[in-house]
Amino acid sequence: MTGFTPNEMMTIAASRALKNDDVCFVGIGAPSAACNVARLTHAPDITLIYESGTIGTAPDVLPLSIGDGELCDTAVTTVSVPEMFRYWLQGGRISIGFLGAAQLDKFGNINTTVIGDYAHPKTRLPGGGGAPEIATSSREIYITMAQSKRGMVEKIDFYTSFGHGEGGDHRKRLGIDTAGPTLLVTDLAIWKPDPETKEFTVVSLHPGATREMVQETCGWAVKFSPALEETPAPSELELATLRDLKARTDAAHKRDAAAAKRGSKDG
Amino acid sequence: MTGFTPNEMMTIAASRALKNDDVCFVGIGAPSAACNVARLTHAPDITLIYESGTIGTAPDVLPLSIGDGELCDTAVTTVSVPEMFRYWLQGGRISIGFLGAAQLDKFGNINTTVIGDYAHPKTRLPGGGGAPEIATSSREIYITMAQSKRGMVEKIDFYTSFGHGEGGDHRKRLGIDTAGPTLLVTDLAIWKPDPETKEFTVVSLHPGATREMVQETCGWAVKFSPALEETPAPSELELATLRDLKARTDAAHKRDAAAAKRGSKDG
Amino acid sequence: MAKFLPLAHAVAENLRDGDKVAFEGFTHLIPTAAAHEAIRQGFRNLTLIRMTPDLIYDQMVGMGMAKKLVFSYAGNPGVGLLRRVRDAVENGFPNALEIEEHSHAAMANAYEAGAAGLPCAVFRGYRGAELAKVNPNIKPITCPFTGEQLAAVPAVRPDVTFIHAQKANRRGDVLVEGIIGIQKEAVLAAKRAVVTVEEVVEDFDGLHPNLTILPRWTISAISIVPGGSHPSYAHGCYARDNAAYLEWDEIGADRDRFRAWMEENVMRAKPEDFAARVEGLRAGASLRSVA
Amino acid sequence: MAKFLPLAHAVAENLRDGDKVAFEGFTHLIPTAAAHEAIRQGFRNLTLIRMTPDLIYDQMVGMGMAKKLVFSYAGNPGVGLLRRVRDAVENGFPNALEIEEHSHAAMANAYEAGAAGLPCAVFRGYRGAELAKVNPNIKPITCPFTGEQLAAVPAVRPDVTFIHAQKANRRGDVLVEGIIGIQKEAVLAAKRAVVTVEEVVEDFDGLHPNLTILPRWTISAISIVPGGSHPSYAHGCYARDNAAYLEWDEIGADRDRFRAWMEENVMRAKPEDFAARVEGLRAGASLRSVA
Repeated sequence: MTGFTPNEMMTIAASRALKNDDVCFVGIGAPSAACNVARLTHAPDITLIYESGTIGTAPDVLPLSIGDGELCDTAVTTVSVPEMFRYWLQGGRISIGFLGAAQLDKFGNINTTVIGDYAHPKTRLPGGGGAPEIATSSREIYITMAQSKRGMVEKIDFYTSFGHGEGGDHRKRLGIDTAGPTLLVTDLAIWKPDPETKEFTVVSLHPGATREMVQETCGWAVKFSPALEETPAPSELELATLRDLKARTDAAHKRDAAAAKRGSKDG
Repeated sequence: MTGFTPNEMMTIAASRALKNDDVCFVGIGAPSAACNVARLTHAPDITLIYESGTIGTAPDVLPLSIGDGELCDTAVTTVSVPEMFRYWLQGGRISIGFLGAAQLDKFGNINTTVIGDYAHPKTRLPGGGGAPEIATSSREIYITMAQSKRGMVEKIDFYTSFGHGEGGDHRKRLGIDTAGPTLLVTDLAIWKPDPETKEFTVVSLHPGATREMVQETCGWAVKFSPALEETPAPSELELATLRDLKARTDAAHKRDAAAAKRGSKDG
Repeated sequence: MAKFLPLAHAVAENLRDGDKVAFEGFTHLIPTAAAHEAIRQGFRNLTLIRMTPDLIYDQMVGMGMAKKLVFSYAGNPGVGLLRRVRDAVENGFPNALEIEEHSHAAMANAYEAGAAGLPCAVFRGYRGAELAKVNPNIKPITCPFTGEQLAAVPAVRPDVTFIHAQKANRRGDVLVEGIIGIQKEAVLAAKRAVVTVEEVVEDFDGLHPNLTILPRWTISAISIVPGGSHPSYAHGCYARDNAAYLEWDEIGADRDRFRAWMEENVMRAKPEDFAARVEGLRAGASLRSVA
Repeated sequence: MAKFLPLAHAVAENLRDGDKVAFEGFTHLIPTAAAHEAIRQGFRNLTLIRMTPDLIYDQMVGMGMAKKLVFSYAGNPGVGLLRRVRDAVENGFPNALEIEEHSHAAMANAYEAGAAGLPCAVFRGYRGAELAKVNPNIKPITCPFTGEQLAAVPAVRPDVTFIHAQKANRRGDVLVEGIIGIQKEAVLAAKRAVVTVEEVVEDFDGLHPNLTILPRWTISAISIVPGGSHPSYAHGCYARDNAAYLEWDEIGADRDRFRAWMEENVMRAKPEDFAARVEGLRAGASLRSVA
């Protein structure tokens, strides 16, 4: 199999990390695609939970928002938002919290709040949403994002959600007993935290990616594992599954858009 | 209309105190009968809530327990028990909490926990159930019970739920901002708390009842209102409604009992 | 992940001597069959947790299985007292019984906190109530914004919870409907959970999206026991056997009669016997249709 | 007690300048028509509360109606940023906007505490998160049993909450279904509540007993506005207008274009216009049947 984009590789590599018995709290965007590819390939029984309250959902197309009707239509059950955050997240039922990030540092701390000073921000981002508690109540955190110097920075502007803090046993020192970020999948590589320092370390380069490419698109000095591997290329099944999902999603959104337009012209 | 029992008078007098727009948290037994007579006569839109989670219920027969299926069948909605106690009771949505009592004192304090010492009780009663918080979170409390020296005592053995404590502004001193017991209906009389001392005072004698009868069946020195009234006798409608309700209830329970017996013999 | 097991296996695999255990049901859907199986298997030193201990806890206490009872209303609902519990509390028969007593609001909040993974529940309760003086597990806690003093109780976290429900689907998700009580919280608060069900259906397709469903990965074992909540009821399946509750008032009042009844109706009985006990009550099942 | 009123009356009777107001909806059932009516009536100095401020708060902020925003995620869901909110926060245009920012868990718990009549919510949250340092309404509270330090936030108690729902019955009880979000809590936490509904039905007979229903005595006013949550969706009625969300990203980015759009689509529009906006989206309504 040849011909796949770095973004496709990212989604597929992330999907492979998910297991059939995982209970996954799904962030929108790249995490959502990875989780659904996992469900449609090797993890058919995975439980996908979106913060809108849908538990065990199996959407046929990717939702644009975390609360699309498709998520409820296909869910095992749909609960209220307070129940979602109390019983299911805080209750310790989530094995994997899957997050994206606007800004990320090498210890897996995430900023989605502001660029610049909090009181007088240069750019006001949407904020944390569910992330601050997903980051500490899920048993593990997976992060996925495309690499860029703007996104992967030495120092984030705001600690929206806590990863490994300053590294080492910082989580433990704060009394947080969950594992925190254990995996980062980018469009170029797979990263895992160093067992001691907790700094994200590249353990596998995607096909075609080089150490230089990884460093050039990352704002901190990148560490590479001595046992660096190459990520297996997407299988035919994986790639076909992802592309079908994206095609169904695009078609559905176009159909809806056309329908909406027709509706308002009729009106 | 002649020929009614003191118990019928008690239920009917209690039912008259309920208004069409009341939201009533209903204790089982005498409160349940009074609330449903109110609903079937002058207060058709009254909202009856049982602690099992049934809101706006309209049973055709009186339930034996607070969780009979009939309550759910006829309810506007049925919620979980935590929601019942958090959103509906503690949330301040209940206008009248309607309680019975094993032991009652003149300040409307109720004991349904133990006779004797708590650690080594002479008689272990069922306990408070919902009453401790019904007594303080409902906007007002109505109490109904048949009079007896054993039941209406100078000093209760255990404060299961708080009425007016030692009287006066004792509720306010504890930071409780609800009115507490505002009405006691017995089989002989209607009692209301003195505005200052909060001691229950007889304001109306049921037809045929005398001051002496009230005092003989009460363990404290009874105060009577200077403007003592006579409770109007049950109307034909009230009495017929109550008796029909009881007859339907008895018939239903006998039918069920026969069915159950037949079932287990068949089995 | 839910395994379908015969009730005897499900109980043996999930209940242990000395466990904190909840057999929950708020008048409706009481897991009688599971409790009887636990009685037959003769567990000891249990801490029995339940908002409304009724016949089944009266039976377990009377059989000497309990060292402690955590509860908020220990009565025979709509009938009166629990005679075996009284005998244990008042006379230490057949053994002394430690009690931890709460209000319904406290227990409901404590289960909720257990399901929510919190160490304690915070609510406005026990104001002026004497239980706060005799139960050291009721403590004050102050709102950091208003200064109001609220009540705190420890979260309830059973080792294992047993409930009865109307339906499981073949994947092992469980549907509870009607008076849902505290069952969802009791399951989610527990380390392990066993559910007896009236029936197993292919799937829950076509059912309303907001029903009370426990996903299969919150449950340890499911056993199919039609009639398994008799003399309680299962909404949409069979009616409450009120006569049995009235009768229990007499059976439980006498130590010997209690023992004889237990011998005949529990020790020598099987889970399969429950189906026949509700046969006559099916016609009286709730009128309101449940999907 | 719920009164059926035209939307303009319902808004005028229940919203006031300076109010703390929540227009709630978690992606689903967003009360757009009610928000547009509030914009037409020109309220000022509002404290806007919502977990997920989206287009309607972007519009209200852009029209200069808000002095403060209480929120946990201020984004255009699935698309990106809210341009008018950004302009207010970054540039003070059209006026400075005070913000009180929380996490979803905190806001959900704060609404829940409001519905539960508590002064504050207690949960395990904000550990290591910097919001706890910049928001004085996040305080520590200690479990009196374990010593664990938890987080407390004040209960949310809006003066008035607006929601959109699928159905009311003639008595004024309201049914919400599908993704129910935080709507029940937002209504029960508020002093007053206004509900726009897709339709009024005779009664809810035959529906499942455990559905999310708000009894008529929890609601101040009900207005019938079919399509009233466009471009959001109403489960079982019409689909989400994703294109409108994408389009908003451009409209909101430009102050003049925003004003022109508001003039045409809000100021000169009526509640009755919403029905036509969803006509083409009805075919795409959720497949799963809802009773």
